[in-house]
Amino acid sequence: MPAVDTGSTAWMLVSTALVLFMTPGLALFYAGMVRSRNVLSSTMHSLFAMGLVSVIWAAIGYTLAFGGDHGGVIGGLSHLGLDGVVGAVTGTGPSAIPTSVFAMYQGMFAIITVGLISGAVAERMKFKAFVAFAALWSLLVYSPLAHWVWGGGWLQKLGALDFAGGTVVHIASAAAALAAALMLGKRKGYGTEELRPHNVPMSVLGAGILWFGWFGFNAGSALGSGQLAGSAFLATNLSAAAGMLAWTAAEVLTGRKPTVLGAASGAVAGLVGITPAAGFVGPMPALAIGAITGCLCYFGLRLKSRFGFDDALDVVGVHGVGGATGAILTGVFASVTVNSAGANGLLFGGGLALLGKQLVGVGATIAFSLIASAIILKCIDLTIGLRVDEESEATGLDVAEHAETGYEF
Amino acid sequence: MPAVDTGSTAWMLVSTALVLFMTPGLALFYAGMVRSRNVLSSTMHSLFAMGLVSVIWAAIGYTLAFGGDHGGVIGGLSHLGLDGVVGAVTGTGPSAIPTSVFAMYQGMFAIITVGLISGAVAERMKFKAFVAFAALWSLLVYSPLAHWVWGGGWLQKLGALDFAGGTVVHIASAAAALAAALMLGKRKGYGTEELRPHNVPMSVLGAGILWFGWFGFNAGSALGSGQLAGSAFLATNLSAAAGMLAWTAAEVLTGRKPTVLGAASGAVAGLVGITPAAGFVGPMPALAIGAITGCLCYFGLRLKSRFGFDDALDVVGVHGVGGATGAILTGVFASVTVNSAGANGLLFGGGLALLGKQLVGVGATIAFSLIASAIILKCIDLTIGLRVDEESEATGLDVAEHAETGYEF
Amino acid sequence: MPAVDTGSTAWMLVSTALVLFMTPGLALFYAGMVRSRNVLSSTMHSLFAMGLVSVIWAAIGYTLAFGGDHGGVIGGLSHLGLDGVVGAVTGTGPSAIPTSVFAMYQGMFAIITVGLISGAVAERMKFKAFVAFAALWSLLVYSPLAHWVWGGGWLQKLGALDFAGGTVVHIASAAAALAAALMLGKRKGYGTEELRPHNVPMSVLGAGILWFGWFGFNAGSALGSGQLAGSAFLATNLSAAAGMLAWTAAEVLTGRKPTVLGAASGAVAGLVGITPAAGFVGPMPALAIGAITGCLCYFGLRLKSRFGFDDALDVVGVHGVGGATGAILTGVFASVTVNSAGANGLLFGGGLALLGKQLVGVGATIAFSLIASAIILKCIDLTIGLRVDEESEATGLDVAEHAETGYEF
Amino acid sequence: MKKIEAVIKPHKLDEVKEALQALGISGMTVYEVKGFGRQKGHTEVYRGNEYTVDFVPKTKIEIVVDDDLAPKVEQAIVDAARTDRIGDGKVFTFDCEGAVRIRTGERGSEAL
Amino acid sequence: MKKIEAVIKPHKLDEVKEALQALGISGMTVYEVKGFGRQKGHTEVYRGNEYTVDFVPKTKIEIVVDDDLAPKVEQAIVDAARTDRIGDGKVFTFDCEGAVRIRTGERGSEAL
Amino acid sequence: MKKIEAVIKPHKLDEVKEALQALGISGMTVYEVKGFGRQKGHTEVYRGNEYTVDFVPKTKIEIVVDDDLAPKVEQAIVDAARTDRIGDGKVFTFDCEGAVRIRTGERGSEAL
Ligand SMILES: Nc1ncnc2c1ncn2[C@@H]1O[C@H](COP(=O)(O)OP(=O)(O)O)[C@@H](O)[C@H]1O
Ligand SMILES: Nc1ncnc2c1ncn2[C@@H]1O[C@H](COP(=O)(O)OP(=O)(O)O)[C@@H](O)[C@H]1O
Ligand SMILES: Nc1ncnc2c1ncn2[C@@H]1O[C@H](COP(=O)(O)OP(=O)(O)O)[C@@H](O)[C@H]1O
Repeated sequence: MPAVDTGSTAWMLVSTALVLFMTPGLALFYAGMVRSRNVLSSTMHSLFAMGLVSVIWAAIGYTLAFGGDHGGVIGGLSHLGLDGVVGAVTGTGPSAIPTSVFAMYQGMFAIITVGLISGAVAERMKFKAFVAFAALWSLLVYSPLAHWVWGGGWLQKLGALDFAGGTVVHIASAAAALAAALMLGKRKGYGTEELRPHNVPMSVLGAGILWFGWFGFNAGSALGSGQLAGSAFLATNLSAAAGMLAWTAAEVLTGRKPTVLGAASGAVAGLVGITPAAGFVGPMPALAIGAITGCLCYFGLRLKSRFGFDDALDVVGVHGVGGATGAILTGVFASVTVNSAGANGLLFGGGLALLGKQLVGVGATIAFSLIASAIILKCIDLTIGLRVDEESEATGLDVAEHAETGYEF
Repeated sequence: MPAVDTGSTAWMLVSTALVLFMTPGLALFYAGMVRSRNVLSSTMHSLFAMGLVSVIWAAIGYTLAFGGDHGGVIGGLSHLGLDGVVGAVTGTGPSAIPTSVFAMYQGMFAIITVGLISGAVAERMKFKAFVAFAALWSLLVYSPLAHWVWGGGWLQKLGALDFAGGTVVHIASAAAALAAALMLGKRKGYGTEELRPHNVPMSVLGAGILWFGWFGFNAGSALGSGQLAGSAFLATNLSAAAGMLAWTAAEVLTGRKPTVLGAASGAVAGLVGITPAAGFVGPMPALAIGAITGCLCYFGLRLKSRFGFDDALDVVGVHGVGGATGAILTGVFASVTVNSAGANGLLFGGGLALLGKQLVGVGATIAFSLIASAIILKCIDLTIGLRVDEESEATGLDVAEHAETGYEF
Repeated sequence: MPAVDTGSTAWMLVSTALVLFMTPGLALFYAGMVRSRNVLSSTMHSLFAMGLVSVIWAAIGYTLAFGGDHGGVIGGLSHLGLDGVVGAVTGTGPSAIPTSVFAMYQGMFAIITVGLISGAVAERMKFKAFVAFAALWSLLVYSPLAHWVWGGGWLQKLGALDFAGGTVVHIASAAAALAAALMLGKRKGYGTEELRPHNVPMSVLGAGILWFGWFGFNAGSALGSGQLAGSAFLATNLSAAAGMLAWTAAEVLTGRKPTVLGAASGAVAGLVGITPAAGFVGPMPALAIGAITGCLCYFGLRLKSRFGFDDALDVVGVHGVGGATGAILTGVFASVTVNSAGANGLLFGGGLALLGKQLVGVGATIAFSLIASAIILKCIDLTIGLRVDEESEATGLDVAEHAETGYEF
Repeated sequence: MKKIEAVIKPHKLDEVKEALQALGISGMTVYEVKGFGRQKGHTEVYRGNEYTVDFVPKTKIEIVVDDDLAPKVEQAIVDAARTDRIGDGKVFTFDCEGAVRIRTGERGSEAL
Repeated sequence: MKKIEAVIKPHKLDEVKEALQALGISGMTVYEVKGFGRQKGHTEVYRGNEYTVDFVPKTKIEIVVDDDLAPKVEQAIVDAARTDRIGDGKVFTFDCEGAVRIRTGERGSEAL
Repeated sequence: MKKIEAVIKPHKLDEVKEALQALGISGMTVYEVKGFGRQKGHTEVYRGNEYTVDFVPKTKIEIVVDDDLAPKVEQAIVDAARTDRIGDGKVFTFDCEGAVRIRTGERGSEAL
């Protein structure tokens, strides 16, 4: 067994920890935006994903994604129960890291992707139904997608680029969120009552943790320490920053006040946008990606009320719009001078080739996740039922579903 | 002086920072569970340990634990005031790290162990008494125990395994907590009034930080970057996850709703359980350890009201039960294929040998910490007094002991 | 292009992330201390700096600080838009890291320095004015100062030591804060009403994050992984600890109760004090620096009400007093046995030479930042106006400036 | 003048407010309270320990009106706040002897 | 009917509630208030600055009862809330002219 | 006895308290409320969605005093709380039939 590189291993250990930490960050980000009587219910979605998806991933999800390949569609069962993972090595030379670290790192992505979806179902989904959905979705949708893009599957073979999960994580979760929002129906009072955030500082703290953790998410996707991790890190920070400025500027230019939740949301949009591109683009393109994503997400959300569904915490508007924008812009701004394993985008002499592949990736991910999610949700609706009863919704899900109260000052 | 390995040093620097960060996490975890009028008092216990124990450790604690050996019982005084630490090297080859990092890493364990105890004394202990206790306990109980297990002391020589502090940190703090709960007496209103958490999201955030930091705690205990750190990291995450699922499942199977504080507590239980085992067991045993610990802690806490003492925030129920379970299960699940420096447990052909040593470790730690803590507490009771007066307890310790109010919305 | 060291790169990636994370920590630390109707306004200052300063730094700030040298006063424009940064290497041997990481690491310092200033202007500054100030200050004050001390400028050539930003970050921000507090005037009710913290646990969490992140700030300033990072880490932790104990002791000895916000403030004071010295002093001097800084800051703040200005969250009292104390004490406690690239201070045979240089550094920084800040502020006052109207101040800046409410329990 | 105090279910506040505005009521004062009554509380669980929480969150509304409007206000609240489920709350009426508008010093009905 | 308003020490709420239940009272409304009175506030310290906080946390209880029950309720509260320390609070009695149960429309004593 | 209830702007509490202390008032009870009235609320924006918040934060004060002090208390509040801007609030007066000091059992004026 070859030796691992201690430096790359150190960075990947840290990156894994950082991505795990994003999930409590996400819990705060989301939970601050619901009403106080649902604060725990929202928190629980992300929190429970940390337990549930970790176990599913170890048992079978990992091997479905990374255990060999069957026709470009799905992995094999060679690493069932993480068999053969401890002691093995992934990568070579300065990027040789323990396979145990690689497996856990990838598992953290599976966790947060499920957590992201929960924003759409906030304040009305039965917890039991959410658990069933999370388990099934993680196995039936996430693992195949991860295989397609990173595990040697057809999108990877095609040459579609997704550095850190623009499609697998963000677009996939947004498509699932859309299906869920449509099937669950609107929250009582949506459109008539004020469904305002109960704790904006909590959401800002969550956004801060997300930004921090996203360095592990994106720069960790270099799967080692070195120049590539460095440039991905830089691109990530600049896109987040530009996303924030763009959102705030858009607010002010459309005659509104610069909001704090807006600034935080713009940063998250910028982070989502740069995710597929982080390891393929230089600093100025990263600024452009952040700025464009921030703007598009802002204007997307302003249209929200025109749509007939209640995507409570804007998973579609931020992760869907942002993820798709980023994936497409990767086809514009990618450059092999940044990453020789990548490709050149439209602006760097690559013509439309990469852009086309990116569009295939986006389209395939949306289609697969949307349909599969809808089927899973329908099955749950017919058995467990998706939505809490009216009384529980009025009382709040914290008491009704979890027998707890968030605050008792 | 040989060169240090930059990768292992990087990981140990990070691990040290992560373990430090666990203490504010613990402060939140605990403080969310007390009533709002004691939120600062609870916070202060952990916070102040960061200052107090850091200084004591640098002055004398470190050398008592790691400065040579006197009869397997205690270290020497060669590193008084961290003398000779800066510039020295600990470990060899890819695990060579600066001794300054090793010394600080170990110091972070000393801090959080004192913080853990504070859960038992919440809402009624005099701050002055807590400070005296923390100082004395850290010197007279923690340092010797760390010496026994990691500093070349008798338990280490015996071959008892404790990867990251199942005995030294968790069992020792729980035994001290038991002594303190017994000697302080119950909180006013215990058993009659509702002593409910005032801020569950705060506790969940604390648990999230703990989980994040625990990677430094457990995977950092490899004392370097590489395969062992990787497998310890993996085991840690899986046990936390399994602990959460087990606790929640136990709640549901006993006819209750799945609670958020329960899920968080189950994760913490799983983290405690895997602590002694993290570097000795593979992923599936880690799942088993987490699940067993999560269950036992849940059922342990349900019995709580039958006991005559008020362990306010369940230090005994989580860290005592969990730490002992983990230490014993290390004797069952340890395998030299994971760590050649370890031993084989019952299930991997090691027979009862290791199990016996683990029981000796558990028993010795409980006995020593319980007795020594009781003596220290008695001395403080006779001089400073342990408990605030009734008026202060009713008003809340924040105002009475610290002249502050937690919230003013 | 030479290869980078994966271990040092790993540590610098982490350090960069940690310093970024300090800014949300600072936001919490500050925002917990204002009244609840200004919680978001205070948060926004730090949050928005993450976006604004990141972009300015990438566009032009970095090259002004680190792009060559013009007469010791300012850098050149060779790295405009971070040109030439991706793929380049900074440092050599075990300290060779990607220049992209170096550039981003330094950028994080620029962000938090602007965030620090915001404490002085809390609860009354127009957001638009703050944005203008942040942008101009970062370019016109921060970048030149960074050049002087770290970019090959005159203070560096002189031999003044500032390991991690005692002058550039802390003294510079405090001088700007003083100018701002003087020009903005006092908050309505200052001196007559109770301007109490609305959420002390939030401030304590912020302080915990600051302490955690400060390891990246100080130990990261070694610009690589190894012995120097280890000793800077150790010194940082010990000084924070001693600062906390000193502040608390001072409270008790002056007849007050030991407060939680005091303990947290003492730790921050200790962290500020050690910042210039971290890589030049051993553990016992670090304890001394922390203890002295903690005391001086406490007594400084007690005098606060005697001064005619309202430095709302004590930027001058903590970062000014603390930064100056630390910079001067570096001239006392520095030792080449800790860092051969440093110098010996007064106590280690260096005589008054270093001390004199340190005083020059402190004096020059105060003078430059104070004057330049005052000019910038005056320009803004004459155009945008610095202060919100009375009605907005009474209503709170969250609603008036950001159209949001912090909490809705 | 009369003072009407109503204890209602929190999610009914918007509807009650609109009903009162429809009556031409131009002012009211509202706060959160905890109610104890026939509507039973709920059980909460913390780490294995069950607590019965007797108090239910309610919203209280106070409106001072002229005598003749009082019965209409009372009725409007009853109609708007009703869900026919236990715990809908109560409306109480009290006599109010005087009212002053701070801004103008107007008194009595003028002050409302 | 009478309305009894009591301001008590927060930690006495449970005992008062039980005393009232013993009297057969089936409903009450409770909220947190800040009291100013003979009981002095306390000193708080923030970063070296001392503040005197004049207001003390209190709990307020409101119960509407039939006229004949009023004195008993008053007495029950006084007995249950007493600690003999300054700041124990007050019980005030007011006349209540009308009551309606929202759920049923019942009026007067029936509504309680 | 009379009970004076005042709804005022929150930042006026300190001044009102001082004015009342100057009158020799030794006790009062205070809590936060949300007011609806002529003073318009404000607009809030969350992720591109605008909400009109109708309720404005106000502070409510209750003081029970002897009949003869009531007009003076009323006036003192009006004077101290006035900013001449819309939303300054109201002062209402009610009759109070009885008062007991819990600690001593004193009744009526003695209890205040
Ligand atoms: N006698 C009373 N005095 C004051 N408030 C009361 C009284 N009875 C009930 N309430 C208030 O009315 C609320 C609803 O009363 P409850 O008995 O639960 O149902 P319902 O209104 O359907 O009779 C209670 O939560 C409490 O706040
Ligand atoms: N005149 C009053 N009007 C309204 N509330 C009062 C009045 N006097 C006292 N209170 C309330 O009663 C509480 C207790 O009163 P205080 O004078 O402190 O002690 P005691 O009840 O022992 O006389 C106060 O905190 C306040 O809430
Ligand atoms: N009829 C009323 N009954 C009870 N409270 C009222 C009434 N009218 C106004 N208020 C209270 O007084 C506050 C101020 O009233 P508003 O009409 O806004 O301004 P102004 O006091 O200048 O007339 C309101 O926010 C509300 O709390």
